[in-house]
Amino acid sequence: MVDTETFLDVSIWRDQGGDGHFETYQVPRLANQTILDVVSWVQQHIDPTLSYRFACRVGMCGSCAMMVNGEPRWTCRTHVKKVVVEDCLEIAPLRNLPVIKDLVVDMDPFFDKWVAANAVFEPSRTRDDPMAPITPDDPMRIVADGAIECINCAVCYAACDVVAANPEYLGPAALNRSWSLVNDSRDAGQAQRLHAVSAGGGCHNCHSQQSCAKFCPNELNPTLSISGLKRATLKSLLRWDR
Amino acid sequence: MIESHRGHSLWFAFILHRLSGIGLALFLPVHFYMLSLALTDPGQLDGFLAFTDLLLVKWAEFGLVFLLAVHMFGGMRLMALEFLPWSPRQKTYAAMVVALAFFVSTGFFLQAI
Amino acid sequence: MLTLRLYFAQRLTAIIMAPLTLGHLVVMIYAVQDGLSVAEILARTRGSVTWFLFYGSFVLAVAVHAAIGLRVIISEWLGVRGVMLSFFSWAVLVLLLFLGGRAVWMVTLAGGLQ
Amino acid sequence: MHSSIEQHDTDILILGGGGAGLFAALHAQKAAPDAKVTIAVKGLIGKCGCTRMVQGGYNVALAPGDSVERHFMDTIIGGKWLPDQDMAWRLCSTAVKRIHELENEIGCFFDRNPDGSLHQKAFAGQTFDRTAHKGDLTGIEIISRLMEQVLALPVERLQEHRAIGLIPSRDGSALAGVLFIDMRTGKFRLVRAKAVLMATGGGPTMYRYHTPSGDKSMDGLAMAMRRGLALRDMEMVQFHPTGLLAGAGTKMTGTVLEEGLRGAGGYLINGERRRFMFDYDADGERATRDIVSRAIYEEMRQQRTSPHGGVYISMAHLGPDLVADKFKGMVKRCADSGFDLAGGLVEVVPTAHYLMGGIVVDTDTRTSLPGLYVAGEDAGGAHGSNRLGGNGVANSTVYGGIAGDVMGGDIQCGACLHVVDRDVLDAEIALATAPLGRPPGNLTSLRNQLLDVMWNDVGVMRDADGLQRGLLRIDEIDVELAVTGVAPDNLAFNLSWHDWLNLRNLICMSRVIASAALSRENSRGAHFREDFQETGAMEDSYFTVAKASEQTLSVTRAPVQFTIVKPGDTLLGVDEAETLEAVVR
Ligand SMILES: Cc1cc2nc3c(=O)[nH]c(=O)nc-3n(C[C@H](O)[C@H](O)[C@H](O)COP(=O)(O)OP(=O)(O)OC[C@H]3O[C@@H](n4cnc5c(N)ncnc54)[C@H](O)[C@@H]3O)c2cc1C
Ligand code: HEM
Ligand code: SF4
Ligand code: F3S
Ligand code: FES
Repeated sequence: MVDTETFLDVSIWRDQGGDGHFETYQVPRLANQTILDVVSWVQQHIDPTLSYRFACRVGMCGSCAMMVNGEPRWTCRTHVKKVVVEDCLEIAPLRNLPVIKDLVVDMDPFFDKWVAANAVFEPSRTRDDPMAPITPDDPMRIVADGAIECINCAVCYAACDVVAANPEYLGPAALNRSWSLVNDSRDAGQAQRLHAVSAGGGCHNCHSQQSCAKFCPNELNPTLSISGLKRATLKSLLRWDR
Repeated sequence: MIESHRGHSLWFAFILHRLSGIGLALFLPVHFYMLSLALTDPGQLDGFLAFTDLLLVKWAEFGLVFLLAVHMFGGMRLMALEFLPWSPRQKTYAAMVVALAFFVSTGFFLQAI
Repeated sequence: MLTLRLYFAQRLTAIIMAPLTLGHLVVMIYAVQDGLSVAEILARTRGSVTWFLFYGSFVLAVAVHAAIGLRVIISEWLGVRGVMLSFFSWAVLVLLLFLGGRAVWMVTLAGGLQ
Repeated sequence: MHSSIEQHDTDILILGGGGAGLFAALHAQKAAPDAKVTIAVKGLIGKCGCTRMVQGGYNVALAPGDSVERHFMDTIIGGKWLPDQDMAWRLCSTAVKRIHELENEIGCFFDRNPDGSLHQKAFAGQTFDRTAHKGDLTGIEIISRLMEQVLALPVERLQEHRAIGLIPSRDGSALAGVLFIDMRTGKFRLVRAKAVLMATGGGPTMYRYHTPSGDKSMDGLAMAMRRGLALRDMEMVQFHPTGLLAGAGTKMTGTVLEEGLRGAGGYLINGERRRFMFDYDADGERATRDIVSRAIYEEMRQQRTSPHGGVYISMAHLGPDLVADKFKGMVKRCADSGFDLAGGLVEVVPTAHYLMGGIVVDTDTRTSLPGLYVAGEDAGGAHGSNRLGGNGVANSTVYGGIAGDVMGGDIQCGACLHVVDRDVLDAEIALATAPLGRPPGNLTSLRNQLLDVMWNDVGVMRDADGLQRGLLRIDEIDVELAVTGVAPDNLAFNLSWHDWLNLRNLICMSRVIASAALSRENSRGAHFREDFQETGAMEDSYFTVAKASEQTLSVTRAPVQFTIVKPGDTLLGVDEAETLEAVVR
């Protein structure tokens, strides 16, 4: 504890279905304190009915994302000192997803779009076949790898204004995963995938705002992936093979 | 509620591109209409063109040329982003678009006065 | 609401317009040097097939391009969807084609070839 | 009360959405395509539990020169001859098929060698480089791919549904269903099923320092215990030597700093700024997990500690740039938490990591209660007294898949829905609602008390006095919890209520761990008795079996059956080298 005298003024969004508003709490400031720690301190010491979600607490599960001072972040790995402004914090549920209660959002729409984007591996081999020999310097493998380490935290989804404006838009995370699969030479579902990401809510709706890439906690670049999809779909259109 | 997820240069580049697009789309019908006056009522067009000699109007024209330039260069930036290999210098390019647009429209302005 | 085909049309028209716009800007900077007049504009463009093709393709491209662009914006920002959206897009296209086409026609070939 | 219970029937019900649960769902749907499969999870599907947190990788004998026999022998020797040999064998042999399934059908994209074959790295305690991986985020790759496949199937999802009680049939002959709290609304839901898989992932989170995810509180084992199922090896709690230590105010404390840091040459330094590992073992920092954990624990007992009461790990002498490059993820994680791993000192502490013990099952995941199947970290037996790094996720995926196959088969040949035992149902509801009428109290302080008791008295090093003292304290905490309430006015997503329920299960399982530890009067693998430091004769190996009946807990011993290999023997041919170095030579 650095200084027991210092307190944070924390505004937290409280919502029980429609009556959403901010409430302010005073939380003692500690040396090693994440946003998630602040939220759970409030729940443990001030209001036991405050709801929030987390699991791994080390940036692997993507359950804990919230809006912190207006920016989407994984809260378990966001140190207070990184985001605090004049001892004030504003913590709200992740943008662009329906609120279940307080800081907890329903992530189903996010995952429904994941499936809708055909961001699911389509096997070409079975468990009885040998594994595909793919060298680490294979160009496609390198591209696939560049997009693969997504924890589906929906931070990018919350950052994107197109998601906010267009309810059909599949969003950066699902499209990023699709791009990884487009470069997966083991996958057998490419034609359907390109079709899925070209439909009404597909990759062409992205305006390269790049908020997704800016906020992705894993430093992935969905913008790059989406432009890859735009190229791939355009190529297939021009080949008239659709 | 604080909404600072938008506060970064590439988002501003997006909004600039969109607003310039809207601006051009609003201006264009007017522009076309004015031009077609050329034959139907040349006097009125000349009157209009004289009106464009006013300084205030010069400034407005500067704005228009800026919109056109910034939208065009911005559009080229977007297409480069989409069609060429990825470059990590996105922010630099966005800044270059604005700088180029200023350069062109200032050139126009200086010629016009 | 952009689909692959609309996206393609918008990028294609953008690519067509880029050099045309550059050309237009150069002409404009050159032309405004000592003020604009109807006579000046017409002296340059009247009866010229080249200028007709130049501005004609610009008008075609811009009508398609702006119709798609505005379509995206009103669907994203004003929440217009479905039939209304298509109606609006076609209306913009037709309006721009009409106004633009008329203007080009009048400043170039309306008076016959030279 | 009953009127507010929502009822629901399905064919196959799966509890838990980690490696075991998701694999079971895929296999069950394939084995019984017409069956209704339901998966119920305490968090979100694929986003909770520990499978996601796997960094190291997946043990499987694939490479030329390696063999299932060798993997099996490493598992048995690592487990100090306590593993159930049939389970260990099925684990090692099925892992080969499972990794092919993961790569070819599920879509995991494991790292490769330059020739395109699967890359396998070295992991402590193994005589061959056999740990398949995807960078150092193997768990994310495995669970994300599994999650996608499950989401794309018409499997029914009950997310944020917490299982609180196993409800038997009225005649007691089988399991009839499971009682849940729908956490989002706070309402009860009873789901009847023909077959139920428990895959809630164990997870020793009752220690002051622990690695597993926050949703795990041994719910599954506690539920099974209440139905009288037997638990084995419960004293076997594995500690990881280097958990991050950042003070009591943060959830980051306890999370793993990877094993590779020591392997790459990192130093452990005590509060006096001195390397101490060579005082304990000739291998220094590269000694095995249990030895390093005990050494750090001893330094802590001797008060030679860092400000937060642990020791330091130091990497700077390897060159900060090199460290930052080689351990990118770890360095970033530490930096996010405010620590400089590459150039500075980071405080570490041993941290409870994995529970080797679990429910007694057969190699088909069946239990003594018909209709109940158990897989993953909830099931005991495969690891004995110590789990090899890399055998955890292999275990959950192998046995999760087996459970899906077996359940799919069983419901097609006769398993049916049962009428539930209303008395048990009422009792379980009464248990869960017990705190709601009582005056609210300080759950956080109670939890901290439990965490401290387990750490101090039932932790890395144990003796009879400490264990007895611990048991008494656990009982006291239990009594205090019983009078501590939760405000009942708003039960939707009420974390305090769930904390109370977590705590109750953790107390119950803490008692079992302490009792089993008291009962084992020797030291094997993860279990170290200061008053019985010998391992005991391997031929006479026994495992502990804990069982609850009415109000009493009994711990008995059962002899290990050496069904495949006897202590002193090996499955490896005479000309086969014992170690990797020998193979290379
Ligand atoms: C930090 C860390 C690193 C690890 N690294 C490795 C490694 O490198 N290699 C290796 O082999 N193993 C490793 N392990 C161990 C491995 O992760 C686990 O043994 C294995 O993943 C367990 O899988 P599981 O499916 O049994 O449980 P989990 O993956 O933990 O899943 C349990 C599921 O049950 C749910 N659940 C819990 N309670 C309830 C309830 N009451 N009702 C409904 N659902 C419930 C949880 O929410 C979760 O979805 C590591 C573990 C940790 C914590
Ligand atoms: C001169 C060359 C031009 C180029 C290279 C160009 C390029 C582009 C590109 C690439 C886009 C897509 C942006 C996105 O998807 O986010 C776009 C959008 C748009 N353009 Fe153009 N354009 C040009 C001229 C014009 C003109 C003259 C107009 C005016 C009518 C116009 C109006 C629009 C509009 C309204 C949009 C929609 C903006 C949005 O979606 O945010 N463009 N332009
Ligand atoms: S791309 Fe990044 S921000 Fe988006 S879900 Fe994946 S990890 Fe999160
Ligand atoms: S923020 Fe949205 S607009 Fe595109 S570049 Fe990212 S998806
Ligand atoms: S709690 Fe898992 S990412 Fe934050």
